[in-house]
Amino acid sequence: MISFGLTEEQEVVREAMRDFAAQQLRPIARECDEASKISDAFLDQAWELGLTSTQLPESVGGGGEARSPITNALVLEELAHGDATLAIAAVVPSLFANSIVDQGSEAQKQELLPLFCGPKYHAASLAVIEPSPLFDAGQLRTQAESKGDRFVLSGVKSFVPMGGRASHFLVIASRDGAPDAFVVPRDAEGLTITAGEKNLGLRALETSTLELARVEVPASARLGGAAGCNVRRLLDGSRAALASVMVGLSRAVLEYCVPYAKEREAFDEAIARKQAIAFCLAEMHMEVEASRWLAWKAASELERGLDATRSAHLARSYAAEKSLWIADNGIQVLGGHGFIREHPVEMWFRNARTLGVLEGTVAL
Amino acid sequence: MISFGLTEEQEVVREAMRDFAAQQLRPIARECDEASKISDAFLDQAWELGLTSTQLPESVGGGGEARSPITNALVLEELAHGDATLAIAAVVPSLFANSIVDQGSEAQKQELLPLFCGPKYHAASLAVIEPSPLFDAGQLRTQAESKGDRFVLSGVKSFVPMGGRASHFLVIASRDGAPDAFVVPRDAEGLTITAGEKNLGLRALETSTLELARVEVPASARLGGAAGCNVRRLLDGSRAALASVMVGLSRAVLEYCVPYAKEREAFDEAIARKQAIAFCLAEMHMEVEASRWLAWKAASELERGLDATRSAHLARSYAAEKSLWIADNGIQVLGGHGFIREHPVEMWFRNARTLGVLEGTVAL
Amino acid sequence: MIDFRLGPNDEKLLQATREEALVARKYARYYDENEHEFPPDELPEATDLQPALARMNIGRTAEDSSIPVLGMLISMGQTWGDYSVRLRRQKGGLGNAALQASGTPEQKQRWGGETLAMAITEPGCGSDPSKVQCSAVLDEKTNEWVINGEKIFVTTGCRATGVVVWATVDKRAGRAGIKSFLIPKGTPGFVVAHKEKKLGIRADDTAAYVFQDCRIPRDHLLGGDEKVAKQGSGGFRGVMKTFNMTRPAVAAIGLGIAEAALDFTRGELEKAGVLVEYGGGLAGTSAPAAKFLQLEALFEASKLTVMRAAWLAGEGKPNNMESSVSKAHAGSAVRAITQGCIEILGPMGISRDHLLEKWLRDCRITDIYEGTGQIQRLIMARELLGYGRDELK
Amino acid sequence: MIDFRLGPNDEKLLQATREEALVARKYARYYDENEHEFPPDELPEATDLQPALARMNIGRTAEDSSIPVLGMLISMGQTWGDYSVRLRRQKGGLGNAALQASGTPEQKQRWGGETLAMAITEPGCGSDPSKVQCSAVLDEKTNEWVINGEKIFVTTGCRATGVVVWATVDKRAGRAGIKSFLIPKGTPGFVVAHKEKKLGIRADDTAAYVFQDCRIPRDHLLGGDEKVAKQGSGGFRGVMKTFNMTRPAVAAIGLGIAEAALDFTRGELEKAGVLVEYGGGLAGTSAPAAKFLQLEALFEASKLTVMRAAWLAGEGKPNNMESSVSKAHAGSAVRAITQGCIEILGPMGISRDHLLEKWLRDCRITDIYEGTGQIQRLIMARELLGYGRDELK
Repeated sequence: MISFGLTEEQEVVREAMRDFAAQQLRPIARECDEASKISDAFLDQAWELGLTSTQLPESVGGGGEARSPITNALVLEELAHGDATLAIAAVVPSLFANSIVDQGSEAQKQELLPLFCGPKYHAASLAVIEPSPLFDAGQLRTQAESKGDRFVLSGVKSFVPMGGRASHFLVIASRDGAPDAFVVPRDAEGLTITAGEKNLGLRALETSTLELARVEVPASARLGGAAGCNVRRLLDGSRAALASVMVGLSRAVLEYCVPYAKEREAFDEAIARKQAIAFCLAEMHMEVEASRWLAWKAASELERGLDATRSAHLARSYAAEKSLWIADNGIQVLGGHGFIREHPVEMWFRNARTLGVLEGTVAL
Repeated sequence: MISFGLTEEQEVVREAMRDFAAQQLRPIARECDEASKISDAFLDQAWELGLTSTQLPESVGGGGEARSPITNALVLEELAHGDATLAIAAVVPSLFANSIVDQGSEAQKQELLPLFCGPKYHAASLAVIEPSPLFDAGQLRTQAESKGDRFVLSGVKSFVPMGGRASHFLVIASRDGAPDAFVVPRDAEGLTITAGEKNLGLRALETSTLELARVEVPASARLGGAAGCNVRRLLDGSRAALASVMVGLSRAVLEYCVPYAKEREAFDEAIARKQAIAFCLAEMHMEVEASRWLAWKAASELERGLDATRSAHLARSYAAEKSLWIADNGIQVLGGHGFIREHPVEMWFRNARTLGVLEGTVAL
Repeated sequence: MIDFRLGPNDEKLLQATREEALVARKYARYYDENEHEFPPDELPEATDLQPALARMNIGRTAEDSSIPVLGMLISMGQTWGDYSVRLRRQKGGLGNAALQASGTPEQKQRWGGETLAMAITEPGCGSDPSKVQCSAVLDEKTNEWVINGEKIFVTTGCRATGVVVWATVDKRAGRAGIKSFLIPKGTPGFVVAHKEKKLGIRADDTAAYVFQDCRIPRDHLLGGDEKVAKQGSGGFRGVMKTFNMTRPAVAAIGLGIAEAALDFTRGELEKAGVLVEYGGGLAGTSAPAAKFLQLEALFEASKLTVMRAAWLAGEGKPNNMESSVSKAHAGSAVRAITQGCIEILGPMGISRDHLLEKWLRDCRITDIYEGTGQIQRLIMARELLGYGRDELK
Repeated sequence: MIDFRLGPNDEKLLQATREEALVARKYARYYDENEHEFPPDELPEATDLQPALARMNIGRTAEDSSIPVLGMLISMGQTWGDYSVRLRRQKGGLGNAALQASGTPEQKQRWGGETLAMAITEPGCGSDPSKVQCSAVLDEKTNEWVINGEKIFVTTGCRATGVVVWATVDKRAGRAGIKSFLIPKGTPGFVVAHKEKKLGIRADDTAAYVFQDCRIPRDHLLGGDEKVAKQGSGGFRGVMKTFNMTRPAVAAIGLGIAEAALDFTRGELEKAGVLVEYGGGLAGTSAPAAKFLQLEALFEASKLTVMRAAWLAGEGKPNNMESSVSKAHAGSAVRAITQGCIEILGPMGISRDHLLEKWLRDCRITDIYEGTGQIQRLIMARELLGYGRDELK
């Protein structure tokens, strides 16, 4: 049955996240962007929301709630509406943790999941992107060779979120031409972590470069152990999540521009009364909606264990195109004010262009 | 020296063509489109302009004027402003004739050029396009193999303009992987001509399908004879010409929409006074200009014998995109009236979408 | 609970719709090339196939979608075959929707069985219904309305057995003066001028009407309310109601055509050995595949906006904004999709040996009728900004 | 005669400009990351290189392009290196252009050597200069103008030695009341509030000004004409003159940045082994190459609209329409080009290890200052439709 209805519980969660984003994220977003830094205080405060732990099994100390990609999509949109950078920082550990819950071996669950059930923010991260031009997740350069009962990882990964403080990395590498995933502890021999990459947007989100110089890991480090894993499903979750983040960002731009355009006057009337501006805002709204439904569709397929590769791909690429269009035109609506850092729109524009080229930073 | 200045002679020619197009093409365009037919009377009348013959050498009975791609670009824009279909029909022979002048062997010039110096319209045509999906002039399926001192041509060509009445075809075929061109008389053995293809637009322009079942031609039939030819330059000329045709079409749409929008009222005022309509018209004008300068640049490079492949490619692809955008939005400006055949805009829309996928129908 | 899966009966119905559509498609080219003819009310194949629509309400389960949603999916499925040709022509037109929305119980009872066209647009007024010039004057002596005026772009205008006409009883009152009148075919003074010649949907029945001192009984006023209500309420509102489902429906109709174009293009890409893969990046993709993926995303997005508007209707929730979102989105989407498919396939795309070029022409109407894309943007912007008609023109 | 080839001296100058630009580019990232610093007036390398601009008028032949055209090409060549950093900073700002356009001979003589900023925009009025609140009142006793008001987005506002300020001598007169006044730095009551923090062109000098009872001699009124002329003429017109070259110039400045982005992207594509070929069709092209070709065409088209506007100026022909065409076209083009290059290159495109992300930020101002894209469309539409200000708002 085709339905857009939220459960009461989902309504409640969405409301709560909307308030949290408005009160805790939006007010500090600019300051974090200018300082290229997020305080531990914020990360720990966000951690208390239990975004990561509540959906972990009770056996490892989690909340034992069933993981719901749909609910997570709602949460991500609301948090990103406050600020995409802080939203991503808050949920980076979920991507790692969820991957273990979803595809990890029993041993991996027992060893790694408890890390995320503590009272303080704990970082672990996914390493997908590579610094090469025209990076394509379908064409990985990082290699994993079998060596006896071990794997040897070689290559360079970049844009690894929270890499500077992550205890573990889930490294996506090509094994005999097919993508595979491996759990690599931060102190692994041959692993060099260079924290603090400088990027166009999401400036407050620390990202690292990982150099893997023949890093050896045991066979048990492979995600899923002997059973192996499905990297595609892992990336599907990440793409669907990014889509929801971009929807939140887009909505933030729209909701900032509407009151601005109604107040701002030119040629004796509010600029919102000019068709050029009014229609632009109408199209922003239209595309926020369209992007959201695509994100929901991907999330609902993930929730039901269906193959979501197509819908996640379409949701991510569509949201990437439209969120950039919306933020770019948000600047245009504000005119000169859109170009100066007294207003958040230029930051949202940088974040949108940045989010559009990412993979594997967040998950559902 | 960068200059956009026309010579006095060019100004005169442009004026003359503008008048001819307004008086002879525009009035019969719709009727020809509905009947899918162009009268011989029109073709002969257009022939008297000497578009083809004046630029042929006196030695073969031509006007002996130096060929000027720039002047031809101006001519094509004006004629296409009247009607693109009739404009193309009128100049189809020029593409063949110019190719012979430009790259033909002395023998080919002596044999073929006189055909175009008579008092009546004489058709000869270029065969480039093939019916396969995703046709790419860079990947021809029609093959030419050497057989002793002869060539054997095999393949199928489509959208050959005026094929039904053409005395000769210049067939572009792949020879050892590289494109080459061959003069094929319509009575050649193994050549089957099926006239009267049915297309979306340019409905009045007769186009044919050519089946080449091992058609044998002598070595001397190769364009340029032993010296061979440069097919790329030939296609460059065709692309640049198409760009000018599309500019003329775009300008026709714009100039039809402007007065319509000033007259047509909605909500108590002319729709031209709505920013949505006014800005759309402004962008149409902007893109007509931009497309024209690209077409001029390609033409001026051809005129000076420079490599025009890049500029012709950019001019054609840009004009194709923008002319379609302009015609499509022309329909939108007229609303319901844009959808009915009492107005020419729907015809221009079909012609624009058709022109956008063509090659080798016209030349400079 | 958010869900985008179809129920078992949804699946069955759409499968049946697809089968009917494939039959209709066989006749699509013929009636496009022979626009003076009308497709028959029943195709020869009709006897062998049980029409899907008739089964719409039968055997539905809790897992099946609401009727409005299902209706949109069936509309898409039908135009995927052809815009105009149907295995069995359905009775009823836009006028029937208006009758259901604003007719009195007696009127619904009396005319429910007719095929009613809806006549709104006039030569002088396109998107601005408040400018209706067609007049209705009450003749107290005979208790008759006297209708005078012209209407154009009347869908199913030739085949309809009657028409719901917008006419003003008081020009000074603007939109408040507009009322709907039901006029049966054959009423003296009611002339069907001609069938319009169009870019696309040529097999479709689009007429122009002329009314000259056309007299109808007093009780042919839809809803029966003769008072001229205040601005923006009453008669006009009543009729506008019908738009809340017709906008998503028009969007769905266009998207069915766009989906046909995408399916055809995908098939040709496969034949040509061009891989269309999901989950890859730009680097490993060919230009035609990348373009196709972009169009596919546009289609999915647009389809979901239609589902959204229809789902709200099914929930009995207001969907004025969402109806315009779906109409505006689909209006642009179908233009981009059909144009893009031709760009991908090249010259073969413009050959009338294939239906792609027809789909380009047919779907172009989507962004024009039932309120152009510009009008939909006005509606959206007003809701978004909380502006009235006078604040945003 | 239509021609798009450069003359021998054109070539030399642009080659020299390119060399200077390559030097400037070395400093581009530093001054972007350290926006509180200003780039020096002369770079260390300056001594070794003879500045191209100084030679602009020397050794020109009949084959060389007109000064306005050449000026545009040089501007493009400079911002190809960096928006703000120059081998040698040129004296003069937008205010100097205004001085040349509307100053009296004496005023040109007296202030020609200064670096003059131009202060138009105010916190309350963006694209609508007729709404200028900054006031100028004549004190007959002291023969001084008393200036009060605020200005923002003043280009080269911090380094300028003086500024040309738009102020109204009669608010009721609208744009007719606006006059230009020259105010030297250091005049009491003239405060440079702060340097703006921006998305891009961070090394650039953009200031906010405050004027409090700032007194200047009576003869500081540009043009000397104290009468309030009729609507749309006089002072305002005088100043608007300056816009006819600045619009194409602003377009050229943005396109220089976009060209840098294209050149960088082409280089990376080559390294990655992605072929960008002309003359092929969609089928044989990779997605990144197809996208790149589209951006390249957009760039060429935009550049030609700038050449066109500048060429007309060189011919002494009116170019108001063409100036707006170039500004509007380049304004959208540079946005699409820099965004598209990042899309092509993926994650590396957003890394501050490369300049591409900076070019995205720097060129974004193009569609905003000197009249936003919307304003340019208004100007174009009015000319096209023959409408006045009141007919098209």
